[in-house]
Amino acid sequence: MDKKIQLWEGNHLVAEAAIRAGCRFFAGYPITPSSEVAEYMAWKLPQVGGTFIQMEDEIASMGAIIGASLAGVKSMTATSGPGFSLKQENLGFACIAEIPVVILNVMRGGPSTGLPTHPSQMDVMQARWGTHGDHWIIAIAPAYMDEIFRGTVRAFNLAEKYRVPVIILLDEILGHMHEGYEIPDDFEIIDRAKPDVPPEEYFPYDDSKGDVPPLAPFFTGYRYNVTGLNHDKSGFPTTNPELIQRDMERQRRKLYANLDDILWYDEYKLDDAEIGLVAFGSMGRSAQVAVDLAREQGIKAGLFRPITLWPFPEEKVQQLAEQVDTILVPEMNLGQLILEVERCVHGKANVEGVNKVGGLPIEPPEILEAIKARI
Amino acid sequence: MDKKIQLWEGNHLVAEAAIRAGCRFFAGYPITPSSEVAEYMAWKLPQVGGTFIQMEDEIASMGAIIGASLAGVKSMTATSGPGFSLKQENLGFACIAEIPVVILNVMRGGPSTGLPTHPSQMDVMQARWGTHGDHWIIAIAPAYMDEIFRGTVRAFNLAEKYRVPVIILLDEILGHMHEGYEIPDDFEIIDRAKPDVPPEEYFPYDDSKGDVPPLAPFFTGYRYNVTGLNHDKSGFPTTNPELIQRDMERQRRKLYANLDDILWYDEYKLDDAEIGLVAFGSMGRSAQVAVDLAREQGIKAGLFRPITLWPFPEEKVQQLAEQVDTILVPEMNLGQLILEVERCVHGKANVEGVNKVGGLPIEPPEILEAIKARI
Amino acid sequence: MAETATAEKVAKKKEKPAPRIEVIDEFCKGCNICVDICPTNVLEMKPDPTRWVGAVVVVTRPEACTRCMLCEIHCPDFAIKVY
Amino acid sequence: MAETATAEKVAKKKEKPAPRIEVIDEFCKGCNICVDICPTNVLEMKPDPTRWVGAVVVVTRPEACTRCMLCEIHCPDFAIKVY
Amino acid sequence: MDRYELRFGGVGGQGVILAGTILAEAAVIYDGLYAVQSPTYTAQVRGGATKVDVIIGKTPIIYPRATAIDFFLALAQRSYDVFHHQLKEGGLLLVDSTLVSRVDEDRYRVYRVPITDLAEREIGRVVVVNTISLGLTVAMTKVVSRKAIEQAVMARAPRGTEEMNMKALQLGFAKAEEMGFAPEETKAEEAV
Amino acid sequence: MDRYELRFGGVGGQGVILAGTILAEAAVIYDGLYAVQSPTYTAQVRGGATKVDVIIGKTPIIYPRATAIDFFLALAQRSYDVFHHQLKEGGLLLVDSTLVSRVDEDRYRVYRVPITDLAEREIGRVVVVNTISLGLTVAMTKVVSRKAIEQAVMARAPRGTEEMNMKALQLGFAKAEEMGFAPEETKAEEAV
Amino acid sequence: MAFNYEYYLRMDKMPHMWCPGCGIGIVVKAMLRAIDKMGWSKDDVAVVSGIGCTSRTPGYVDFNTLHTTHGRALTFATGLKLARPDKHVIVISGDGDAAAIGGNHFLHACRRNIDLTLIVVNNYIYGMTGGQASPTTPFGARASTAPYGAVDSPLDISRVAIAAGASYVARGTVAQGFMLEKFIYNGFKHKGFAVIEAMSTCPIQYGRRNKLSDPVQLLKWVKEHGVPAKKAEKMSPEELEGKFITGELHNQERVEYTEEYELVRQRAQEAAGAR
Amino acid sequence: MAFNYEYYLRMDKMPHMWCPGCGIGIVVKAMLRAIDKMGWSKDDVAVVSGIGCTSRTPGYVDFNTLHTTHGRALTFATGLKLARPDKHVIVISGDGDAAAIGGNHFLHACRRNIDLTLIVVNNYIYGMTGGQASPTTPFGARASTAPYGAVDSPLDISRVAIAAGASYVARGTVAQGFMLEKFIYNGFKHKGFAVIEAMSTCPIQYGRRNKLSDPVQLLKWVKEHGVPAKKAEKMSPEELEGKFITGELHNQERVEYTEEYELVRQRAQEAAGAR
Ligand SMILES: Cc1ncc(C[n+]2csc(CCOP(=O)(O)OP(=O)(O)O)c2C)c(N)n1
Ligand SMILES: Cc1ncc(C[n+]2csc(CCOP(=O)(O)OP(=O)(O)O)c2C)c(N)n1
Ligand code: SF4
Ligand code: SF4
Ligand code: SF4
Ligand code: SF4
Ligand code: SF4
Ligand code: SF4
Ligand SMILES: [Mg+2]
Ligand SMILES: [Mg+2]
Repeated sequence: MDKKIQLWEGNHLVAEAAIRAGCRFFAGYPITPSSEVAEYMAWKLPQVGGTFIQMEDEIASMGAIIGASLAGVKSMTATSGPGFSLKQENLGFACIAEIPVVILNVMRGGPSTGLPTHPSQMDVMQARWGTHGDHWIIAIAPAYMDEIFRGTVRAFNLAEKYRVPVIILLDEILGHMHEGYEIPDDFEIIDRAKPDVPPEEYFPYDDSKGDVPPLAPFFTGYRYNVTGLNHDKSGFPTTNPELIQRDMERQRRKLYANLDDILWYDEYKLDDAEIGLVAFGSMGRSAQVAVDLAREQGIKAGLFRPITLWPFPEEKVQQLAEQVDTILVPEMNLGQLILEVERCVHGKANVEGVNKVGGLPIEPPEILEAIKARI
Repeated sequence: MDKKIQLWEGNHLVAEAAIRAGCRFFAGYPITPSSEVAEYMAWKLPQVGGTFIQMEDEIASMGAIIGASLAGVKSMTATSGPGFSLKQENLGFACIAEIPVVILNVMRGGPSTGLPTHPSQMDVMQARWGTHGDHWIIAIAPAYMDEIFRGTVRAFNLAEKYRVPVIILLDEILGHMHEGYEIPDDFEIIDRAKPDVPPEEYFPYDDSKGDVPPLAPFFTGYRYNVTGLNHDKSGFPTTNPELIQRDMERQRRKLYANLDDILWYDEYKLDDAEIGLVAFGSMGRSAQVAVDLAREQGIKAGLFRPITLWPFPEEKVQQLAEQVDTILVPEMNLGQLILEVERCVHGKANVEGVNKVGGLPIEPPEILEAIKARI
Repeated sequence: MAETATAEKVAKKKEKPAPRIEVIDEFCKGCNICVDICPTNVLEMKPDPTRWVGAVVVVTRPEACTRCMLCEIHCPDFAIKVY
Repeated sequence: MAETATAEKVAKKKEKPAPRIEVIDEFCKGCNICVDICPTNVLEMKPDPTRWVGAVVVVTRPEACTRCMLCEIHCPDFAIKVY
Repeated sequence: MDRYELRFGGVGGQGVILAGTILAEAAVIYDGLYAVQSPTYTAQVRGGATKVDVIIGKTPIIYPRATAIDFFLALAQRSYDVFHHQLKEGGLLLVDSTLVSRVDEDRYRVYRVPITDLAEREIGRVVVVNTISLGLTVAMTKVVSRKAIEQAVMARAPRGTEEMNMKALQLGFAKAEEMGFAPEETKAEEAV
Repeated sequence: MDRYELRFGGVGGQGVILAGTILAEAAVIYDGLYAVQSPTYTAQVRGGATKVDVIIGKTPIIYPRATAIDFFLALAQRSYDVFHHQLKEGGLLLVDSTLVSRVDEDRYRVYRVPITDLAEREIGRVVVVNTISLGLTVAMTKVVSRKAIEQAVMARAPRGTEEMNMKALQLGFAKAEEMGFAPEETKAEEAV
Repeated sequence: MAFNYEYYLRMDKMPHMWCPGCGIGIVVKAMLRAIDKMGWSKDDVAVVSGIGCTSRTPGYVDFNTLHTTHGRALTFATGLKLARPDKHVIVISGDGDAAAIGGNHFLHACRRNIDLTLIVVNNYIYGMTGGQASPTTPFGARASTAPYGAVDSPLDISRVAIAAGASYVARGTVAQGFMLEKFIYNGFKHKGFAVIEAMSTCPIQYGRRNKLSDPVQLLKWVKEHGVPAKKAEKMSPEELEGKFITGELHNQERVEYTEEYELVRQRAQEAAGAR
Repeated sequence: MAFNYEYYLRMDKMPHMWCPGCGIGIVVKAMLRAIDKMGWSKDDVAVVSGIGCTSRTPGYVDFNTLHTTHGRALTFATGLKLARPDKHVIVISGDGDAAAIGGNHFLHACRRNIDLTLIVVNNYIYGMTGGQASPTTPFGARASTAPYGAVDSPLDISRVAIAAGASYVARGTVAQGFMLEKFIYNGFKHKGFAVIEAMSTCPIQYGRRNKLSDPVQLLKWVKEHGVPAKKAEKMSPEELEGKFITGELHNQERVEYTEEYELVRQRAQEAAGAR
């Protein structure tokens, strides 16, 4: 009987994990079903010397965490759909200025106010494309408590390592469920690289030593400029097309040349699978049960469960398409991730959705039915 | 010598077309490179008895046009990337509440403040996925003055006919260029269906007579409720999963079952093409010249130019993929529409991008080079 | 004249029927506001486990009602009406 | 003592060199603000087609300068300095 | 029992959600089992129906939502009405007979205990309704050990109420035994 | 000439953008040609370099951006410096010699006219610089008919300035002829 | 005599969702009585809200009702009003809706002095989302996001409204229903932007966290903390600390937006005609 | 004696982009002199802006500089300040940036009374985007989106600041550079949220449309329309119509956010220790 195990609410666990990862600043605006994160942070952050602030809206929260991060403090915010929409403009700022921040979106039914207290997985595409302009982000969708914990720590690590906003996508089921979990201590913490040159030689977007230039915190003697305009390596606005093209390509490359490091996924009984499932988050859990149910009936089903949703594990899904004839994509929406799966399979497999909206999850027997209908 | 021909700025032509289509309300917030639309509206709308209002921000502008439309007045707003990001939350409201509105986005470089005075085509995916939750919109990307005019009229018509927000995507080139154009009078104007039942029998989301229920303007004796929550046919909030699923599917179907009516595209020398181009907006014009340049060199190139971007003309692109081995997608971004093309071709053709960011357009010779590199 | 006027007023008051207080049981959430606000203690709270907060209002002294309307105005649940 | 102090002050004033006014040509946009604001007409605008608005400021009567600093404070372009 | 699903339903303020938490903690912290607890979140009326689901298993809970409920405790009629549908046919239904009258006798195995009355009469405090209910639940389902629920209740009991709560819990156990549920075999240790 | 590209460069306030509009209007409205005009939009310094591109053709302009400029009028040194790169090798370069001194003689066919001086001396008003320039441009390139540019200029001339503008335009024509550009053959009608 | 609320309510949606003792219902009743007094046809009235407990009002009242997004009600209402300046558009908002996320629209509606009536139900808390601090939460009070007491000072909504240009501003409390009705009525009659701030009660989310969970007790708290404007004039800032001033705080004739815009139309049409 | 602006400027970015006669430069100079007077190290200062002509300031001044999104400067600044309460965070905004799209953040920074200094360069127009009306455009004035004259009344930024809780509020003009410097300096010294509204000039976008395109003339216009607070007290509202009051309008000691939050940390740590 280990007293360290506790009943954790998913939302609280994200908050606790963030603090363990070094987060010391949280700015938020309440919204169901994510408010518990803010509430936990309001309670816990000042205890560890950090700062919680409730801002006047989600736009402000997003601005505040970018500001705090720029001063060297690991920062996060949490929201749900409507708030996530409002954060998009400043999210784009974090992208172009390459400021590490973590944004949690606990997905509820949408669009608009939708179904505030019910789960959905409807913000998958928005997480990738919600802000205007070319931009690249990382999005993580954990499914189990351990993934929620480690995924949150990882979100901070990736944000710091790649100077990129990282989005954590939960859904209302995962955010609000409570499960026994013992917080581990075997995790790594990565802090952003600091410049190793004197201020005169420092350029915040210098690509000469690699795709992720070190980021000097404000107020540490490195007086540079940060802007949401396209900029040169020194951070000053430029309209030079070559410089901009190069900078934008670097921003993409810093993620896409490091997929091995960034991608995270789980495979369940895929080895001999004849029918494939691709599902994430709580529906990944449902799909796993469905795989077992199918196998009980002699159907060789297997599950590919992406945890990193963006960048999407394209190659793995391609491999799956080589192996199976049919890929089913159960999601609590009317078809979002399936579009990316379709794109990746290049016609090598038949891709079909198992979709449900309206607030109820897709239960394992429903997925089983869908599997059976395809064999 | 016909005096009716005039030199029109693209942005002004959108505004004029909107007024001809019946638009009598414009709410906006200035932003380069779309401000001329607001300025034109500020000048012209009161002349025709309409209303222009400059709101405090883009969020407010989007709210105001939904309000005005609900009172029965055709309404639009215009913006560019940063403002488009801010409009996303209320755009989702227009989707779920099914209020006809038109939103013009004159695309500039992004993300964030990016390159305010330079063109891009970077908001293609955002137009489809910018707001949270499942939702469906129509997006139109005209390329020529006549398409700008007719496309704008069409945008209003489609909005009214399908009770859906319609997004017009221009880019800075098209928005700011001036070209000779004579406003036609051979266009149809569609107004939203009004209820033909008495108030007691009216339900604003009743699907019994078709997928697009009539919309009674406020203040006309039909006192109903409009909400951004999922709702039943009477417009009152519901959490009934079946009702919601049915309602969401209807919203999708009202567009996807009417693709014949909604899709609009142009084909240029595709008949005997051996290499295909897919390009839109100003890059569609560049690609057309590139086709001619290629043909001068004996290369049988052809262009598929979608004007309706969303829903995407999936079948046409599939057909193209059957016909050619390679499809090139020139876009002023680092690869957005190409993703949808890749998805649609199901591996039947090799799809490659011709991409440029940094404020300069892709010139016809550059596209030609790309064509030549693939044959 | 003054006398007449007074007489009329009295007459009018008399014409008015005695106050009738209606409680709409299904709306009442037992918040106690009306009970507390009534200056003449017309109302009382009666425990009722089947109700919202386990209680519902009842009119116990209708004859004391002055028709001041305070209860009606301040019932947040549209549950009380004074005629 | 009072006398001495005054003498000192005078001496100090004398020590101070005559005002020197520097115009940074590349910064000056010829807006005319300094010319207008100078109470003693030290400055003048000289046409110069190669410049921003076709003119640039020149110091024509430095000896009249009282070092009031108004020009320096109000030049929007960091283009004028009074020493 | 590889996966056992329980639901507690009441009205806002009754504390059923805390009861669910305590049960899940008993499972997770004191019995070393796996458990998921999910409360309802509604933006709807407070004072309205509320519920909490607890799923307990010897192996990790993969699918985290209740699918077929084995045991349903209803502390209010409204709550029964709204939430009973997911109770399995033949599932155990425990109701507070003081507050719940109309139930589907044919579909479920129904047990009626005047829990609120008991709380008032025997303990003298309505607040212990939930503790009595936990006693009943554990004794009826044996989903966690009595020792575990005792520890979990004690860990959550406000200072000064330990004794009262322990008494309430035992009352629950006793009532269950009165209704014919067998006393616990000492197998808490091997439950892990 | 199926597609002829012109660029007028100056500094903010000089009115080159309006000049571009008038030229395009001459082409579109009065000569029945096709034309695209695109001004620069920068959020940068006013008083800074500005330009307008005009593309004129007998067939519709498909690609709307300047690619290889045939004719460049530079009314300011700064503007020449920033915008000359897209002028074709061997392209026509017309500069206001009062304001522009350093140009790439080897690359372009350079014509120098003291336009601002002329405006002051011969017309007495600097504002007609643009009209003179239009005269020069049309006479040098013959991209639109003289009649068309006359009509276009007149249509835009503020009341009371018609005569002055007409004089300025003719002055431009004359200066071009002085530099050896042939007078217009009467082919305006057939240009359509 | 009993007021015929039923005429204005959507009876099939009743009973409403508000908690026992919640003040919102009292405000809604005052609003309905004021509408009735105006003699407006139900067809000519729109009731617009954002998101929150207060903002659930549109669902219950039988007008043209519009339940928008959080904080944005005034923007939708502005569109409605400009489209139909002859109609009556009422906005009802919570304190968070109106003054947190909606603060900017509030500011500019005041500035424009557009002929809308805004009723703010100020319960100094986010009711709907579970008791987080709002911009009007008293300094030091507890909220789920202020477990150690609110750090920031409350916004004086009425005061800001006046500073920003609203031409009718009044503050009442749910403990004084008749007064509230009067203010709302006067707001309706007023040509221009009218703000009525109704100091209300949220026993569940505010009360419970601040030892005021009993609706009756909370109602008394509200009543006691209101100081009539007349009386306030004679009080020192220290005495007024933590209190709020009630009454008609501001009432001014000022250029109204839709009227002024009608003049723009005239000018524009003349200008167009002249060309 | 000549001030060493060069020390604080990024000389490689000069000359700046502002138009001939634009008032922004005058404000920036006043800011630099005030910073110098404070004796702050450049490393300890951050200058934050939104988008607009004014908001291009960060590019020219040699501090930690942050050019954010339109209207949001205060939110980023709030994050910076909370992360490093010991540092000096200055926000410089245009009237559109601060009071149109940024109005809500403005309101709440005032309310929180967080120790930032906000300098609003109020030129009553959107300079950067080409002369559209701003919330401070005078009633009836022309703008590219107000071709028939502005319909809505201007927002009194300083007045709203005071109403919302800013504890230091002063208004100066670019015609009085010394005064501006003094106000900014006093704002820096002040603990709490300080707002300095600098009435400025945009000859290009405002002036040209309103017969005030000559910078000198426009500067005079600004000077003439400012009324010192003392003098204003003796004037009637009619006399004050269209004018703005200058001077230190508000100066108050009030709970400051970062200090108060430090107390929260202490309380939280005690509470945690006690558990
Ligand atoms: C964009 C957005 N952010 C947050 C929310 C969540 N939310 C709903 S209501 C509300 C606040 C409610 O407080 P208030 O406006 O005071 O209304 P009350 O419930 O107290 O009447 C919040 C934060 C939302 N729906 N949308
Ligand atoms: C979200 C968003 N909306 C609009 C714009 C366009 N924009 C840039 S600056 C500006 C206003 C500038 O006016 P002001 O703040 O007064 O600054 P000024 O240029 O006058 O100094 C606007 C509307 C933008 N960049 N982002
Ligand atoms: S009307 Fe007045 S006296 Fe009569 S019951 Fe109501 S509160 Fe009491
Ligand atoms: S005020 Fe209304 S809801 Fe409250 S107890 Fe009285 S009748 Fe019931
Ligand atoms: S310092 Fe004063 S007197 Fe001297 S030049 Fe400048 S404005 Fe004139
Ligand atoms: S004020 Fe400055 S920019 Fe203007 S003329 Fe004088 S020196 Fe030149
Ligand atoms: S939570 Fe508060 S505001 Fe909302 S209904 Fe309940 S008491 Fe009223
Ligand atoms: S446009 Fe106006 S505000 Fe902007 S730099 Fe020019 S004069 Fe200054
Ligand atoms: Mg509230
Ligand atoms: Mg401005």
